[in-house]
Amino acid sequence: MNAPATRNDGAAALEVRGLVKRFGQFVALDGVDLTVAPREIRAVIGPNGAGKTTLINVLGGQLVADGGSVEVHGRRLGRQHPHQVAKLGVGRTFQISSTFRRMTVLDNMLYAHHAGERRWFGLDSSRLRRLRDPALADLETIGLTHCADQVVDDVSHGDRKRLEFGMVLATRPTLLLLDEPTAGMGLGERQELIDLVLAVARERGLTLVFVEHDIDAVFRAAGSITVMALGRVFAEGTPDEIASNADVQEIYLGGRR
Amino acid sequence: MAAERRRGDAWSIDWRLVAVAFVVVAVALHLSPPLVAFAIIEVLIFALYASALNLLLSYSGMVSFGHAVYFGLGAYGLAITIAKFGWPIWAGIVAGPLVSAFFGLVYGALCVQLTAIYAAMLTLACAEITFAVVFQWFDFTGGDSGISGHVPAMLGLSPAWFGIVVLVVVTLCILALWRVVHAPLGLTIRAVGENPVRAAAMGHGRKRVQLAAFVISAFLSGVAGTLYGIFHGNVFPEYVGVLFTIDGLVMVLLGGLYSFGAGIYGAIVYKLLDNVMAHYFEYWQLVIGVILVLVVLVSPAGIAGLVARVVELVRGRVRGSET
Amino acid sequence: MLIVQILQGLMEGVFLFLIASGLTLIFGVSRIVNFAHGSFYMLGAFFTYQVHPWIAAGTPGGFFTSILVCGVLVAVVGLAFEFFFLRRVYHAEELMQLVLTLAAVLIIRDLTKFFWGLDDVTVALPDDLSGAVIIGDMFLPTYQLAMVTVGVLVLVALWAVLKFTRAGIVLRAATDDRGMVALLGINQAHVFTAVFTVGSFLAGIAGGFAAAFESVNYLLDARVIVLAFIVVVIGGLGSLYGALFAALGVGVVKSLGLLWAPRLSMVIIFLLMAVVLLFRSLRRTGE
Amino acid sequence: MKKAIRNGAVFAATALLLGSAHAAGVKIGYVGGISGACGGLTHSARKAMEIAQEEINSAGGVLGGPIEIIWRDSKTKPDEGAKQTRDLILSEEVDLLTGVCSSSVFMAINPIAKQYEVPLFSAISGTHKATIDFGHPFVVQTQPHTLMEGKALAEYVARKGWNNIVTMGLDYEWGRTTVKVFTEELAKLNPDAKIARQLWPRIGETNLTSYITAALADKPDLIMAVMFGSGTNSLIKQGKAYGLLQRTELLTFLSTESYMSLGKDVPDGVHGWARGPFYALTTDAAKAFVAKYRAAHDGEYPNDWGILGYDVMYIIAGALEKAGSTDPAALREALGGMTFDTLRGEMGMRTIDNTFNAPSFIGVTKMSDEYPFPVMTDVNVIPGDVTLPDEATVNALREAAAKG
Repeated sequence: MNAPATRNDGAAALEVRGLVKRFGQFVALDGVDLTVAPREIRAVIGPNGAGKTTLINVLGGQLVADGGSVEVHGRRLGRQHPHQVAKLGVGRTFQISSTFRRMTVLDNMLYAHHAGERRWFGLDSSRLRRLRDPALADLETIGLTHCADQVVDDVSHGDRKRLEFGMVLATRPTLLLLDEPTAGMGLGERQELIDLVLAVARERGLTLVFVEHDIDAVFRAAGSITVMALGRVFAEGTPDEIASNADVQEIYLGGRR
Repeated sequence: MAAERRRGDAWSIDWRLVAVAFVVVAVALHLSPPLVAFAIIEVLIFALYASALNLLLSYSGMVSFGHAVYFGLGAYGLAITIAKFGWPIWAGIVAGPLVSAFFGLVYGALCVQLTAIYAAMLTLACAEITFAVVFQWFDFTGGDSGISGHVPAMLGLSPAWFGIVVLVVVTLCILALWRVVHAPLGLTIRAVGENPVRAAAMGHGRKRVQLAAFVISAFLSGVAGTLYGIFHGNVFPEYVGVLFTIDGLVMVLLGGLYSFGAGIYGAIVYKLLDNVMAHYFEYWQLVIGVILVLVVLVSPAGIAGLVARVVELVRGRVRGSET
Repeated sequence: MLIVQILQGLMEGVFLFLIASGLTLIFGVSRIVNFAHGSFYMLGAFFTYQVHPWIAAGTPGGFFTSILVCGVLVAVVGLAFEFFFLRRVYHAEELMQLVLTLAAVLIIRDLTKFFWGLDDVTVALPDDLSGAVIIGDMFLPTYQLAMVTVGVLVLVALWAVLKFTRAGIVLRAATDDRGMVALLGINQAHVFTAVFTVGSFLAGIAGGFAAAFESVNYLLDARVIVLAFIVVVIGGLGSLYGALFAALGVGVVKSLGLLWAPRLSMVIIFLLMAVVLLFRSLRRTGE
Repeated sequence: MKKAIRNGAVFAATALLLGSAHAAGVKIGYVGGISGACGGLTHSARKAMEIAQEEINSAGGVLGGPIEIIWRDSKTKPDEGAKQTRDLILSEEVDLLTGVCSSSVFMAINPIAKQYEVPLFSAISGTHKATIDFGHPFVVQTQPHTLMEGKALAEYVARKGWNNIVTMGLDYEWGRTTVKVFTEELAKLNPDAKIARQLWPRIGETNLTSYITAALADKPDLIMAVMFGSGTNSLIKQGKAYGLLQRTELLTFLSTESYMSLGKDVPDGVHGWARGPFYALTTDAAKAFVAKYRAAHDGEYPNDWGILGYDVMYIIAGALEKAGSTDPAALREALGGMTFDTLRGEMGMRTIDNTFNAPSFIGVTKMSDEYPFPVMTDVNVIPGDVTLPDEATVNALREAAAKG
């Protein structure tokens, strides 16, 4: 593993204080506090409209907060653009998988490795040839060798989700934000992906924050859980604590079961 | 498209193909009567211009509604440095593409501040301003009567030999463009162009990448324009005008978006219709229009898609999933 | 003199609004940049040239009727174009829509050349419309007043439709959020078709008015589409009221510009367009 | 025998491919805007030239053979014009070039004629730059160019005694140069005259209302509009409602096709200038030509460019006959000492700038009983001898152009 220099072991991996985000009249985030320790695996759950995706988007720099603060490894995020946030070691996936659909699966992965070197310029194509083997190895890891030469448009939804995850990993983030990594996948696929995510996160010592609707997956994977509702943090704790929290049962789990 | 799907040679140039094409064109230039040689030269120059525009359309996710500016300013750079500044011809030839690249940098820096149709509209505004200045700044640009006589047309060479010069320059430029597209930078450009949100989340900001693509495209368009200026030994405001912009756009769209060869195929077909069909059928643009409609409805990959299919057929490995 | 120039600029502005309103409406709802808008305008002009002698030529009533008829004819052309072609690429990427409208430009231009030739044509104005209202030393030409009236009528009609009718609510929803229309349980395709037809109609009547006002030839399309783009962009793509103010502004800049900077008015207008675009983007990123 | 046939076949094939080398007669390359912006103007030139060609050929041709014309379309684009011209010279091996519409195409073709030493007879484009600033021995101008026209206008305006003038010139070379020359010459002829305002509508501008109000605000004696085609048409149409003609005089370029397209929209009393108005030509030859033209083309009248085109064919034929060959030097020498009896009257070329002393026609419009459109009456013919710039002017312009 090759951790970026921004890493600061003394601080929390993610420190969110009083985060506010409004869309016109609507308050999507209403003073969210969240602390995630390094190497922690944190699930964020909550009913629709709780502000989970908005939270991820603010953390990733896709949205600019209206108030509050975010620190990543002790570094304050201001109004940075997403690509600057990414350079701080924050990697993320999107609710609807976001890949390069006109490129082949392999080119997607090659690009991820190229991006992982924190460069954008470069006219020397031998660098890409050098990146080819690691890229193929990554495809192996996420099980996409079979479709390496297909354009992403032609591969299945699940493969795209896996590819996106693999690409983000290839940029070597220290903090990984996953927005519904298993949305729209079949049951078997879902478990497979969650296992993969966990394995990689543990192996690389990543800090993981993921939003997920699949409660089974959440309880199986997460070290701790944050429950959001109406733009606020409603409860926080270990899976056991959350499972036994009556209020959570009431507003969220109860509603679903 | 097919070329990029295959694994083995996706990243390398098929040198045999390049060599064969080169020789065929060179021989054709020498066997043809002048008018045909002129047509070949036109195709070559526009293949470069359209390929440069194609870098924007197919790869960088930008649309330029004013690309003739960078084409025409190449020819103006050549003419003005020689006729007004008294530079030697070789210096003018070097200056042409650099002038284009400079304007590509300035206008591009503005245009990448915007996205999608807003950016395209800004390219239009920049182009119209440039055209107005070129058209009206009589003392400097010669206004609508242009500048001519600053360089001997075709450098005084015969059509065939000038054709060879153009062939060499265009081939080198298109090969260079191929290298760019398939270098790390090209990968960044394609990524940013296709999905800027994803690319940003991986650390690549859109603006400077698109600006780099814009400058490269402007430079190569400038090379094409400079060649065109030498070809005719003149320059006129038409060269930066809206018709040349539309010519380029139509060529790329005809050739087929999202393939490297779009500009080349498009230039061949468009100029063929322009030079041959126009003699027999005055309304050849109507034919182009109809072909474009067919491209959209039947074969969005354009001529490049058709060519790829034929190539696949010839090689006997058509896959069912291919379109 | 200033007042005369400003007034003249405003009158020209209303006509520019008439030209641009259809374009901005179409963009607002379906996000299609209709390059063929200038071509529809040109068709309106040539249709009027063709049709007006058949419909009681020489009287204002017959004259306006023929413009209206031609507007409808152009609307039919627009409808057909939308229905048979454009509709197929709403879900494709935007460049495909660009290709189609560009193809329409090429086709319509050559057809115009084929049917009406290369020469300039004009439509003779009925005598009752060729005078002017004279106030002091100010001349307000009757025909331009008529065009202003039509421009205002179009504005009021669009405003009323948008404000009070169910169709208008749907349109506004579609402009704000395309997904919303589907949520309202309305077939989005029908909305797009309707708007494209109305937009073409507006282009058609604008062209019809132009035929009697100026000299028309097959090169009209390119000239008009650029003008329409300027207005629509300065007004904010998709904004009807923005287009109105932009059109009036462009008209006044032109009429005053020719006094103070006679050779630069077009450059000024394009600079304005560039500045507006950049300024808007700065504001957006500020969000 | 067999061999002869084979040789013949080879020859025919070569001829097809490369264009035949001709024995007798003359091969003329026509490059003009058959399509494009000039398309609306030049179709009449072509028709007239074909009539002249037919007349000349049936009278025995020139240099012992027929005139052959190869028609090429410049699409009114300078690059296309240049390309077609070079091909006419290289593969068709034409002896002469003519046609040329639009000054940019003329400027593009001009250096090619110079390079290959092929005589180029301009019939349609009126820029002075080709024969003066960038003049060379092989380019000939057979109609009044911009400098001559500007001077003719000044002459007319001075004669009329108009003092307070607004100019409205299309913002490109023709408009700018004509206004400039007009202003300079008028200052010499009538020191009391002043230019109250200069307006510069953009080429292609068809809404001229704010230009009209601005011009009228100065209460001028005259609006001098250096405009043509759709610009002129729009100005006249839109000016009507402002009482333009009641409040001032208007002088503008009015070639015949403007009347044809505007019809009764052209009011009486507009001062117009033209280069070859058929209705003002009174010679029998001109009348015969118009009759022949109308008979051949459904009663259509030739426009100015038709007259110019017809004249240029006879100028070419006459000069060739006298020169006795197609040799450019001999041709130029022959041209220098000749006078031609053209439809526009007697004309000759001077050798300092290869320009004919072609007349300018300026008159006043009046609805006509004879034609379905108004025409100009009281036509003043301002002879070229009055308007040709003097040698010093020509040399000064050439020096300036050489400096760049």
